[in-house]
Amino acid sequence: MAIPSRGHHEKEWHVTAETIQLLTPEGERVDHPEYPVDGADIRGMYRDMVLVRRIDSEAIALQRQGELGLWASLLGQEAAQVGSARALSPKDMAFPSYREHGVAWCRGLDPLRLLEMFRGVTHGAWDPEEHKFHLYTVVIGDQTLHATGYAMGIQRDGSEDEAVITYFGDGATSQGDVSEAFAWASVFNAPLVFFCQNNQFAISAPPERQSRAPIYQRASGFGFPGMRVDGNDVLACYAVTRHALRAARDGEGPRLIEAYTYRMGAHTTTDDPTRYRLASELEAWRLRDPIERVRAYLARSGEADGAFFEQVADEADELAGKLRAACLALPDPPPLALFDHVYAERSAVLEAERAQYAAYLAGFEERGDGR
Amino acid sequence: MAIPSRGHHEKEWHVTAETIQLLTPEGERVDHPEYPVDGADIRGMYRDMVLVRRIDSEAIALQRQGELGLWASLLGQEAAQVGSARALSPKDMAFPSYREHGVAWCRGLDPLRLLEMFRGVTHGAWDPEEHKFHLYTVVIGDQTLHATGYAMGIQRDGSEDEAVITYFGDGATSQGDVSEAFAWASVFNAPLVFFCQNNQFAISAPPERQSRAPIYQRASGFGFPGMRVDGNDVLACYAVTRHALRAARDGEGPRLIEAYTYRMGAHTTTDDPTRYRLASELEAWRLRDPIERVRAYLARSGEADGAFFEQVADEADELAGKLRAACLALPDPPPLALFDHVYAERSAVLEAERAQYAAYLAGFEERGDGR
Amino acid sequence: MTRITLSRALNEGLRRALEADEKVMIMGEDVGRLGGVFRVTDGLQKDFGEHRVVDTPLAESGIVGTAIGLALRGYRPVCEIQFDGFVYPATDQIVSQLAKMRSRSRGQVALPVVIRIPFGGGIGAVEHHSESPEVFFAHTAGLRVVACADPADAFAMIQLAIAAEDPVIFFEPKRRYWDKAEVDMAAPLSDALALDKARVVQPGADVTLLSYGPLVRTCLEAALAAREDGRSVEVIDLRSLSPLDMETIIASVTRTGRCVVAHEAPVYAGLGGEIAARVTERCFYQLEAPVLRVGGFAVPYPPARTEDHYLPDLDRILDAVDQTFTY
Amino acid sequence: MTRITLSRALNEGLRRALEADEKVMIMGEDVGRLGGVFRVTDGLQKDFGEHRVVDTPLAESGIVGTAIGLALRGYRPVCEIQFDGFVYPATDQIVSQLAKMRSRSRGQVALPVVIRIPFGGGIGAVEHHSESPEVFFAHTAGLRVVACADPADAFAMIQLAIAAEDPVIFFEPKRRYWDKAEVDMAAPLSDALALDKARVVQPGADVTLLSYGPLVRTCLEAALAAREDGRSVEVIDLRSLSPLDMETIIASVTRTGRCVVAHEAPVYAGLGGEIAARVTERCFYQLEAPVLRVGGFAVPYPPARTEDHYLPDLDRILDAVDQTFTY
Ligand SMILES: Cc1ncc(C[n+]2csc(CCOP(=O)(O)OP(=O)(O)O)c2C)c(N)n1
Ligand SMILES: Cc1ncc(C[n+]2csc(CCOP(=O)(O)OP(=O)(O)O)c2C)c(N)n1
Ligand SMILES: [Mg+2]
Ligand SMILES: [Mg+2]
Repeated sequence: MAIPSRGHHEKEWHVTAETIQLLTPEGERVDHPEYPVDGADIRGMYRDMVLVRRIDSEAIALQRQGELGLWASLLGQEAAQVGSARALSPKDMAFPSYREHGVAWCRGLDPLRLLEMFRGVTHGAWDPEEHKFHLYTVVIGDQTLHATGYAMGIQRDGSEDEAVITYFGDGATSQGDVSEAFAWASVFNAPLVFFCQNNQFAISAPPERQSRAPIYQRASGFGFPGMRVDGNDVLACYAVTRHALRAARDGEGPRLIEAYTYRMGAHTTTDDPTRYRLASELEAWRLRDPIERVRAYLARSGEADGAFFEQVADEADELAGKLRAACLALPDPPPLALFDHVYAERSAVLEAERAQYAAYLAGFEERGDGR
Repeated sequence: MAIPSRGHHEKEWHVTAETIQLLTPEGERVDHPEYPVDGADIRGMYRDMVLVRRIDSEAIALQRQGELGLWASLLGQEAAQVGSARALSPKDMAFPSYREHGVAWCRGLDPLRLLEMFRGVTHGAWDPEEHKFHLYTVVIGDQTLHATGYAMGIQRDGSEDEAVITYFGDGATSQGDVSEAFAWASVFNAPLVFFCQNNQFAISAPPERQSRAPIYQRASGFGFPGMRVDGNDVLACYAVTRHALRAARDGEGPRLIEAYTYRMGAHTTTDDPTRYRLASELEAWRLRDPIERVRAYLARSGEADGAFFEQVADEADELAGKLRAACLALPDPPPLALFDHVYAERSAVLEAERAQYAAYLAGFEERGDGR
Repeated sequence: MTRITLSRALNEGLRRALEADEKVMIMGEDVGRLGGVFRVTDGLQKDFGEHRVVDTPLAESGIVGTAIGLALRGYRPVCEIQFDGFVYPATDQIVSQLAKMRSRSRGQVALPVVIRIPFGGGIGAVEHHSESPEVFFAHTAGLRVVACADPADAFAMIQLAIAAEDPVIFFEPKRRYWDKAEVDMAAPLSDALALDKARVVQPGADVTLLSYGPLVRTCLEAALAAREDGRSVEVIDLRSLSPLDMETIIASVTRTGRCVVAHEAPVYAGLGGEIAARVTERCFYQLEAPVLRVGGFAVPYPPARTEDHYLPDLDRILDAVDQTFTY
Repeated sequence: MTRITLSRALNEGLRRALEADEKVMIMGEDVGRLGGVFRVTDGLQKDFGEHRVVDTPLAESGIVGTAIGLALRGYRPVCEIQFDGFVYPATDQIVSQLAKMRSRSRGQVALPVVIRIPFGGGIGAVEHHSESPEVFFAHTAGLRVVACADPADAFAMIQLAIAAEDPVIFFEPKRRYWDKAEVDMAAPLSDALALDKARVVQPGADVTLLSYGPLVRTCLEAALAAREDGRSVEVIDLRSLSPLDMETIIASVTRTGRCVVAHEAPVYAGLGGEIAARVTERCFYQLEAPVLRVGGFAVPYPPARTEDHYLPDLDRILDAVDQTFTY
């Protein structure tokens, strides 16, 4: 009996009929009746994408220099993240995975919070409500259920101007929790947008290893609409997400958006993609760079000129420099901090351990042979 | 924002367009181009259904009399189980849930094995390979992954005349493991039939609590076909399952069959369905009894006469009597049996516990005050 | 004072919590119209509505995962896991998310979620309905793990658990659901013994008997029987399994010099080991005998017809008590 | 004798197993073309094909659940869980199915499945990549739980685990993957120490130091340092966490009269408690001091920049050793 072979075929690019695209790789605008882009700040989108890409490259450099323990690059996914995040209203809540640096940026989170996490100073500690951006979730798929519960809370609050968006990858679609989130969101008609960045890889595994149907089709079997958008087209990601969020706020329930994009970098800085992908494939995708097409559009349409592009580039370098300096200045947490915030209320067992370890450390200092 | 209310609406019966039916509740044959019933032994099907219903009622009686700890009745699901099980070839493997007494019967498993389990003598101990019928699985959904793995094994053995069927309920469709099984079966094109008995209840929860789309539609989003069959129509269950198993053996991969049926009894003998369902609903479904329509068909078509029906009824009573006697004769396991079969190889820790407890018991006997 | 069952006491405690704070929610399989398979949530959906008492889809990871999301939104979900053996699908959400979120966020996120789990055997059930998985959660930092043993305490403890800012795994002794006792439902919660304190339920002088949940009653019966042999057994209901109330335990063992721990969970790598190790560390010179443990064997929970041999009973507990006097 | 890393030793052991029995399979996330994130399965898919070395979908419950099905069909799957913190989604399949199937079937079904789990910290990783969940599985009857500590043993143990008829949870000391040592890959497996036996890796007379996995090396370094203070420390690599090889442990403690257990997992309700309780029961009159435990604190595994304070190191282990002499 034929067992499907994983093969090693190159992913060829195709804007298949079902893929929503509003800006071609060449920077040509395409109109779509259902998804107007009225009021879209395309210059702002360009700027955000350039800045997050620069933050990303700086972080990679910092990791190479041993200043970060790890970094998960968003290279190639700037449009999917900036486009979708810019569609959020200030009150909407976002539940990211661990690669949504572009979403974090658009929500107003200081990128230093992300560097703290990848440096090993924190586990990614910020107040989710401050920027309506939840903590990064490393365990694949878990956050989709948190987002569903949060959306159920919005319903119970009777709020009609809030929705939730949760981000996850193509690989995550195989995880049971994500399907459970689909079922729950469907049953409770939760105001929730499932935003799946199909970047063609789960580390080394291609999407064909997760399912033989296009991801966006998964939704219909759970009773809600799914659509595929050109994930390298910031306008399409913006318009389609905005549309889905409005529907969610209007009580129409969940939507699944598959942003068809490509992970141009390694899975993380510890990964070696040369083991599982062809250079030619990467080259092919470079021609659909999410930033280049916007730059081409802005230039051709005259909405921006050289000066603007230069200014954004300078701004990016300056941001990167500041970020690097701040990163290097990050203090390590004091040893005893590891006992903090485990519980809200006191735990005698923990306090005993803390006291014991504090005394132990003090012993070294007395003997002068500090650790 | 509107949160869908669970409501309390009566489930109205409808053979919707998509529901495959070959025998109406009135016992009229309906032909279907794709699903011929050539060679179907309808008298045999009738007999099986009557016998398993009788086994079921005897088991309920035994539980009431304290001879069984629990029983999960299949009342109303005889057609779904007998029809699908009779479609299996001797080499096909079945992975049941805990209610598939009709399937067990058709596979040739001695019903006493089931009574042993519900009596608390075993956890349901039989050799799965002897009758190609796996152990009952109580944890909802777990068996669907076992079935998927088994089907992957068939592929690796290069066997082309074997397929697998796994049974689960409407409630199980929400469980992450079941969705994972869908994804895996799809990716590996496993020779597997997912047979979902939608009996309208997960204990007290209606299917609307699991999803707002019909269950059979779940499959397409994972990349394989799903279909709904009248689960109270033994012919339809037989023909559609046979068709799906053939496709699986021919390398066409998995299928999902939703058998639309009704749990006419309580969830188990400890359940009180009057708390969550209307008597009128039950009454409405009695009119679609899976056995009555076959009897009507056999009588009308002349394929069986009163003598046959009488003989089957007698056979059923005789079977029930034998079963009851055998059940009452079941010895309790010896105390030390609980230490057996935990490991294939020796465990010093376990042996020490066993020896210690054996000595402890011996102490009582010496003192004559046995437990 | 009203004489009610443990199941009813929990039901009344939940009712009080739902009345006291509109953010309190109950969610789980069949908790609504059916009132739960043990009727602990009986009538609550009728009185508080289906959006506060939620019948969920059949998925434990989903129950806990969405409860976390609701807590992030400011709700206080009380999840019911229908039976002990069905908590395992939720392990990831409990261990990797519920337990860790607070420290991950450096205290900026609180998850006041309660997970109710009917646990233990003795009811003649089929497989997976008699497990005692408490050590999984006791070993997981960030969770509070408690077990109630009688109606009065259950009534107070469930309310304290819901009021706590920390996630609480709340174990209920299944086979004691129908035990009746006097409960003062008028008593203010502020008078209740704190959630993290153990309680001496039977003072004694010769040996300390530690237990929790379903075996507390068995231990009290054992203490009664022991008295006939002229032995004074002090019985302590641990109540809190994480953190353990070591002060109460040590104070007792320091007096008695002997200690026995009893739980239904397998002894091997169970909570008894932790207690024995701590007691021995703190009372090394006071102990007349090693801390002995009585519990389940290192086997899967057996079929109902042999569970009486698996479960620690009065005889096995007394046997261990006697052994501590042979050293 | 060849000098290879622990990661390579496992790779060679897996290769031998794949060669020896065509029913042996490897499955997991990225185990194929990538060769696993730690390269433990490097090159195996190339040589044995993608149907024997299977890149799976991203779902741990799916990996274990389908492995169970494959085992029912006569295969011997070796599952890789990419990191310790990702085994939790598979808890239900491991605890309720893998561990129980044999006794459920009264011995009529065997599930020779191995679940490989890189565990422990010390590699500066992000959250969920440094956990030590071994006690979850040690507490679960029906599973064998082992941990390897050095290349030579890893090479033999992985083959023994695959050959075993019981399910084996196989822990690999992540931060020791790159440790190199001489391995005799020609030695017949029959000469290898049985999977359920502990090994004295450093004979000593004054105190017994018990550990497993990543801390065995740390304990050996501690023994070396202790010698300078004129203290003779016996170090035992437990290897098998379930069942424990009590004979080897008791023999040692009976001689030394002192015992320290070290593991990375939180001390609270960890395996150390079980060991301390058993040792105290068996050596009550021989012990000069209580069994002391060194391990992780009752907190979630901290960010990388403080993990050195969380992880038991040479100093903390020596500190505990010293304490056993203060009684
Ligand atoms: C439950 C779980 N299993 C395994 C991992 C290890 N892991 C980290 S990222 C990753 C691949 C995720 O792929 P995808 O969902 O497509 O997201 P992407 O990394 O491509 O953004 C894996 C397997 C994990 N983090 N969580
Ligand atoms: C993981 C898990 N959670 C909860 C239960 C308790 N339980 C037993 S049967 C059942 C309902 C199952 O409904 P369905 O899947 O439709 O099967 P049916 O009983 O209707 O045949 C529940 C919740 C269980 N057995 N396993
Ligand atoms: Mg991806
Ligand atoms: Mg059902």
